[in-house]
Amino acid sequence: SATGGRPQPNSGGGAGSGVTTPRITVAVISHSAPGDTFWDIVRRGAEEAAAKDNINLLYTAQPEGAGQAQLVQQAIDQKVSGIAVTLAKPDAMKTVLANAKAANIPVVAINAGAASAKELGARAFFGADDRIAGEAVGQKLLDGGYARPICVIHEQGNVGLEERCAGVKAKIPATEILYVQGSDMTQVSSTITSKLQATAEADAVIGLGAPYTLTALRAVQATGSKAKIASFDLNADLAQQIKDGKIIFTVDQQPWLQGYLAVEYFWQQLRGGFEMGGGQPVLTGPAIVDQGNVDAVLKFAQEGIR
Amino acid sequence: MSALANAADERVRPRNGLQQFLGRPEIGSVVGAIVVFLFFAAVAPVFLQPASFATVLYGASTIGIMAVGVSLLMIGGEFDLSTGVAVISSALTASLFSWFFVFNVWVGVGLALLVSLGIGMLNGWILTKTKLPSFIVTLATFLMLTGLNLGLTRLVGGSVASPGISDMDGFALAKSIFAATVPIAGVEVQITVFFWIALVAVASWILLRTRVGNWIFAVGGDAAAARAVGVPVAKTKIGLFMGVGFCGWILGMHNLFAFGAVQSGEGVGNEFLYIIAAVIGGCLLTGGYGSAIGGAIGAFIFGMANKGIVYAQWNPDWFKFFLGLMLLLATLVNLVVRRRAERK
Amino acid sequence: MSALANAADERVRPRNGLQQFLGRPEIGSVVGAIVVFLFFAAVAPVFLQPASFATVLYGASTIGIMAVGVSLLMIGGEFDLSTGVAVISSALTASLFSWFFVFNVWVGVGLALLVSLGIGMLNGWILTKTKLPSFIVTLATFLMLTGLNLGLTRLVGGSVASPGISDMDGFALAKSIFAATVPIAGVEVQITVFFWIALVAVASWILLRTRVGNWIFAVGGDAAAARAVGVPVAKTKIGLFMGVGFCGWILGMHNLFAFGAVQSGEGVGNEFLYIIAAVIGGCLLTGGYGSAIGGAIGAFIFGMANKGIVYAQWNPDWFKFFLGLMLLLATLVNLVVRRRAERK
Amino acid sequence: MAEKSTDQLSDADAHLIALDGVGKRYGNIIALSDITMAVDNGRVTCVLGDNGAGKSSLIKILAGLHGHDDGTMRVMGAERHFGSPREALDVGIATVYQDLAVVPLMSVWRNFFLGSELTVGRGPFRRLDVALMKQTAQRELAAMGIDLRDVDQPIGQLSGGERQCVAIARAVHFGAKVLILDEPTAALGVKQSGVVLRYILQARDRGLGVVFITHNPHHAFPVGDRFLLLKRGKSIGYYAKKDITVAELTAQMAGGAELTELAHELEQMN
Amino acid sequence: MAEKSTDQLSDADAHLIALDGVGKRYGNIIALSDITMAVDNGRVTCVLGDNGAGKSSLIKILAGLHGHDDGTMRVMGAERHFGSPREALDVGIATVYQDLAVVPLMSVWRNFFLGSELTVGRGPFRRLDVALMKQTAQRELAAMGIDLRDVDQPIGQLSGGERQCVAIARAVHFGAKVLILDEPTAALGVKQSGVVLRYILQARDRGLGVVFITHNPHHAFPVGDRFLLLKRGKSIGYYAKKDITVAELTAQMAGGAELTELAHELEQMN
Ligand SMILES: Nc1ncnc2c1ncn2[C@@H]1O[C@H](COP(=O)(O)OP(=O)(O)OP(=O)(O)O)[C@@H](O)[C@H]1O
Ligand SMILES: Nc1ncnc2c1ncn2[C@@H]1O[C@H](COP(=O)(O)OP(=O)(O)OP(=O)(O)O)[C@@H](O)[C@H]1O
Ligand SMILES: [Mg+2]
Ligand SMILES: [Mg+2]
Repeated sequence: SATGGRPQPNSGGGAGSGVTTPRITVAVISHSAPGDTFWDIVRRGAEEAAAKDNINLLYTAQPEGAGQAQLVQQAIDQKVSGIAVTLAKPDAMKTVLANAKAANIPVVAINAGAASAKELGARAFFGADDRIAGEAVGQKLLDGGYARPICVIHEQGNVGLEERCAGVKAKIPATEILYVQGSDMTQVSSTITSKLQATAEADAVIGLGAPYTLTALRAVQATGSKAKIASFDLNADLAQQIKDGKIIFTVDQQPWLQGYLAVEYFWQQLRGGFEMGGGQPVLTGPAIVDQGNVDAVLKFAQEGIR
Repeated sequence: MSALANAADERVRPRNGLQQFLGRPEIGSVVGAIVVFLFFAAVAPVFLQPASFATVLYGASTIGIMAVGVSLLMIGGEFDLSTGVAVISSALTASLFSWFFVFNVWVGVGLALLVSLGIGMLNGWILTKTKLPSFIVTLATFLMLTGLNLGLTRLVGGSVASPGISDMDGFALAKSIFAATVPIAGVEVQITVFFWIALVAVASWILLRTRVGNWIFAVGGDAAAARAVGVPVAKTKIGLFMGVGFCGWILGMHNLFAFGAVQSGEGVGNEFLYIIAAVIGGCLLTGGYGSAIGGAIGAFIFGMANKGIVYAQWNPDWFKFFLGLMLLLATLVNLVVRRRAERK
Repeated sequence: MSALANAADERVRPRNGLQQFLGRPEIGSVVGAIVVFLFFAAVAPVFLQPASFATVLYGASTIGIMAVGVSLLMIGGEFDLSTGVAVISSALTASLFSWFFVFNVWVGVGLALLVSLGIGMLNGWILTKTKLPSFIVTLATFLMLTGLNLGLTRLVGGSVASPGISDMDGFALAKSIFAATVPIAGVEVQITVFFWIALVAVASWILLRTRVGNWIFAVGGDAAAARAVGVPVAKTKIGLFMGVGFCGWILGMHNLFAFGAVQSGEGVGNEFLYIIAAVIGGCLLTGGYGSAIGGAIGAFIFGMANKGIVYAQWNPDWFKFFLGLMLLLATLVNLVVRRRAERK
Repeated sequence: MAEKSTDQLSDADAHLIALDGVGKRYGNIIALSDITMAVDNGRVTCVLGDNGAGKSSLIKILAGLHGHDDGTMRVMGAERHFGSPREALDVGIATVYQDLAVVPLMSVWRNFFLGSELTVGRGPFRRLDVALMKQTAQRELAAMGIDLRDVDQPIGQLSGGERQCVAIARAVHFGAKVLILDEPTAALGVKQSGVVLRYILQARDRGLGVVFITHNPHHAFPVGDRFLLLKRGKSIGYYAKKDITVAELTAQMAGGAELTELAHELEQMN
Repeated sequence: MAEKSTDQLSDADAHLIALDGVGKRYGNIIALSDITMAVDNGRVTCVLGDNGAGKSSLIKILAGLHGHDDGTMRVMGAERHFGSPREALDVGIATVYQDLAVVPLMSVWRNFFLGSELTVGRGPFRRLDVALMKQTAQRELAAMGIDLRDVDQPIGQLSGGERQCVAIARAVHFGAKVLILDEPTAALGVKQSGVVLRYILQARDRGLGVVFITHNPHHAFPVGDRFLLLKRGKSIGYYAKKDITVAELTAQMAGGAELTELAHELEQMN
């Protein structure tokens, strides 16, 4: 008989109890590249909140600043009741956020851009600063006695990813940055291998997304390098590897929460005019997951929400 | 031998006005555009609002501006893979230069123009000197510019984004030129739409009514034959690359002044949008055939499909799928219209 | 009229052996490859270690496998923009299908082969039926497959990455075929390197020694002429697209079994790497000229430059810049060698 | 098979190819209308006419390159509408096109055998018989008086006449039942032209049906059995050899009066 | 300017073009060696020879399409090495190439004026004079006996002969000092060929130097003043008209004996 595969569906499972607020439309607009696992979790959080709160969710994404701005403009054209937007490229968002304000559409910022959120007129911020997350990783590595990490960026020029590595580098100046072509795992694998062959003294490899970290792990194992692996973000496999001690830790931004809270914000507004965060950024991370607490997380990672 | 004599030629079947009209090369893509338009107007009512339409136009114009230069280049038988990043290079030049030397931004704008034209000239020069295919040459410039954008921005500005220059001398004026909006019927229309229209008009004029236009068709259609009858092939090609550079400069300046800063890693991949627009609009990849207006319609179809899917609120997972389907259908409509017209 | 008589033809200047050797079409790119190799051997001593070389070969092979199919297609005068995502589609098909129905993974592997060949056939069929340029057709399939990859993966698996299948029946066997490593002289060489070599050999055989190979050159060189002398143009083109599909299947299976899971967004942009490899290796973009071994050398040059820059420990900000420069230099060397050989 | 002959000059009761009222349009351009002719075993049909008269369009229909729009074509008794030149080749019709239909970047011998390659071996080991093909190509060209330096040269590098000879030699080599030649002697030297005329007669004597298009009445008259004259897409005359002289033919081809005047003028100028 | 004539047949003391010991190689292929000839005002020089003899290569040197590898070329007294056909055109040398040098996708009138477009207006408003160009193209073609349906048609859709006529009409229209024609009558009908011969004589009478390549001795002899015979890239004879007859010329072109034999054979077969 076959093993693995799709878990056989079992009956039951609670359907969310309905809310009584009128149906509204909320747009969540990110700078995600298509098919990014991190943003998939953000989106799932947003979807769950929308389903629960009787909200029509419009999720769109564009990695380019100008393109993302046009998506925001389109949401304004569609007269949505609220917009949640990532501010990875705040300059590009300035004009359209002003347009949103003029159209009386409330905006919240998620994921990135805590510093500029208020200035651009976002009413709240839900996210974790990539730089702070990067510094957390750097600190943790420093504490563990690592001195020569390699930070693997799978998309050159991506603001969030560059910030993460910059954060690490701020703590450990000897950090080396390696660019790999994220669209092709075989190239990720072989380029990490070649970097390890070239830098024998490297003692840690940091992946900036769960799938890339797992590939880095394989490369490290294959080359027989002594480098340890650290990561950003989570998925079930990664959590398992932490549990197995193959990966030392990861920094989780809890992306599910970012999506969830962003949508929830508009419902709370509708329901009782609540102001989440009270004008202060609501941080969803960084939460460090290591062997000590991985058991608590693993189950949720398998569910696809961590 | 007058037109009258020809009309009465017994070797030609008479065509009525409609058939003649449908036989024009652009009409196919126009019909394609109309079909896409009607489709989205039906599935997404918001698409018809003037404000939405202005957004669609804006989206189309940022592709369309470059598609003008790229169409001409493609008619001239060449290919440019460096356009996407060259736009960003231009914007980065202007902002980094003005910022670093604390000059009036117009100095940077002028320098950016020189750099943009220079990149085009370099592409063209290497191409004509080495006779390497333009795919290779511009691929190399593409890679080099990508590296330069990232490397220099980090070197000069210390970050992956260019430093903000919105508080610098001349910024306000430049913004009011390159990133203005023009109110039309109560809707703010981005100035890029007008740049786009102007560029299409100028390019069409050049193509159809000047000697250079004749040469462009000739070098793309058969460079050896063109050379044999005395067309300056190398100069024409270099000029075409510089024309692309000019379009890139306009778009780069818009990007810079609309947003105040530029991400050094952006632009990669956009070169294909421009090529796609040109090809949808009927330019032959192999050169020698096409029109500037066709490229504009291509950009418009692409822009409509791109934005229309969002307005239609379809599941974004399938965005690309629908985009591909739209594209195929639009070009098929184009084809069918043209074939039917020819058969008549 | 024997070869002897020809050799003595007073209208031909005798060439010595070296000149004749240098005149062969592949030699230019081989010299380009040697120059790049020597360069990196000089600047990065670690490049010469067998283990490093195995890594370079692995990186080259994953481009090279596809470059084989793409080179043949390009010689046949067509273009495929959907190759990058089609690889992922193949891998996703295998994993999603086996996972969802809890079948042995080999069922999925077989289905993936059918899907890969089917995509190729569809591309070719649309192309030959509609006579649209392959750029448009495969662009549409590219977009549609990108959408399908994302949409279906989320629909079936509930996430943007395919569910892990490493614990399923048949996985171990498949892994030992598609993602094995072969120890050679103490170094673990990835099996893709051997797939690559085998594909190049088969493709070269087809191209140079079979009727189909003759037809491939002919449909790419002049499809109208080929049709006029009775070459089955449509079938040849469809076959070429299916060949690309086959290569995509091999690479897709490697991806799947080497990493256990696939992200649905991967693959975008890789199509250009394959085209680049083919063009560096001397295939004409306009068709009718090139070789399978050339494409392999192109992939090898690209792979060496790609990894060599890492071994050389250059500032990663400038990575792309160096890559572009390498590319330009390698093709220039190629060109110079060929020209000099011809002039003699 | 006892089909009624629509061709009044034909002496055979079954034609290799019979056209009846055939017409051809390119879009709204009418290239041919109402053409009736037949190709018979052992007969040479010459198609003559001004530039743009529609000669090439006519033979492209016979060769399967274009379909006809009006009328009927019967090939060996059965009504046919060729979908591709392959179908025509398969029934034994070989054609020399005016634009030669060669692939410039391919070598001479590959062009020679394109679409009809010789192979040796079986199954997956079936491969091109390169040596034999090279040898055959070289031999056939030498027989036409073309002494190539190297049959491995790309055909695009040959001179115009050399290229034309490759196309002719190829068609002669593969023509089994019908041989169609569209201005084969246009680019040829005196000697090569002579060889081509001899080939035509040899083919005729072997019982092939030959269609020969030329502008040179001095080439057409010696070898032709029947002469179809086209003008502006229409047939303006169809003669058996016994009914016409070279001079008449020349006059008909050039529009009579005009030519005499021209000859006169040339005379005077010298 | 009092340059010594290297051409023994020349009666002028200054040549329009003078070649002295010119050679041309394509890679290791020797296409021409040691050719000496001159082009003079009011003289028609015919270049004759077998297929692949090097005639086209020779005129490509004169037209600036290729540079020569050996020897010297003097144009109007000054030694030149044309870098591009533009330079040749600028000194008044117009050429009809054997492969016609037309751009298939462009319309007839655009091809006609390609590289020498007529314009009206000034500065940024300088534009093509489309009406005049169309009219001129139509008129010049009509004068050759080509009655086109529409000069806006892409030239790729024309018949072979029609296309050739465009190339000839264009060269005749723009040739100021030297007119070079490479097998202009190859694809032409009887009438059109006559017109071309007349054009050649008219150009000669207007004082142009003409170089005429043909395979047809009956075309060459009536109009030529001198005859340069090439074989396998070498000059095998250079005659003034008075020193040779049509029959001798034909024999020389085809390699003498062989041709007689062939004619005999043709005779017998019929
Ligand atoms: N580009 C080229 N590369 C190599 N060889 C060439 C090239 N062009 C011509 N040749 C060779 O040079 C020789 C002379 O060619 P050319 O075209 O001058 O002959 P030609 O006298 O014009 O013949 P034809 O009467 O057939 O037109 C031929 O044998 C041809 O094969
Ligand atoms: N593809 C095409 N599209 C439109 N018109 C065409 C096409 N091909 C040919 N024609 C037109 O059809 C007419 C007949 O052309 P065709 O080539 O049959 O003439 P022809 O008798 O062979 O002339 P020539 O002696 O010059 O070769 C010409 O007037 C030509 O312009
Ligand atoms: Mg013809
Ligand atoms: Mg010639």
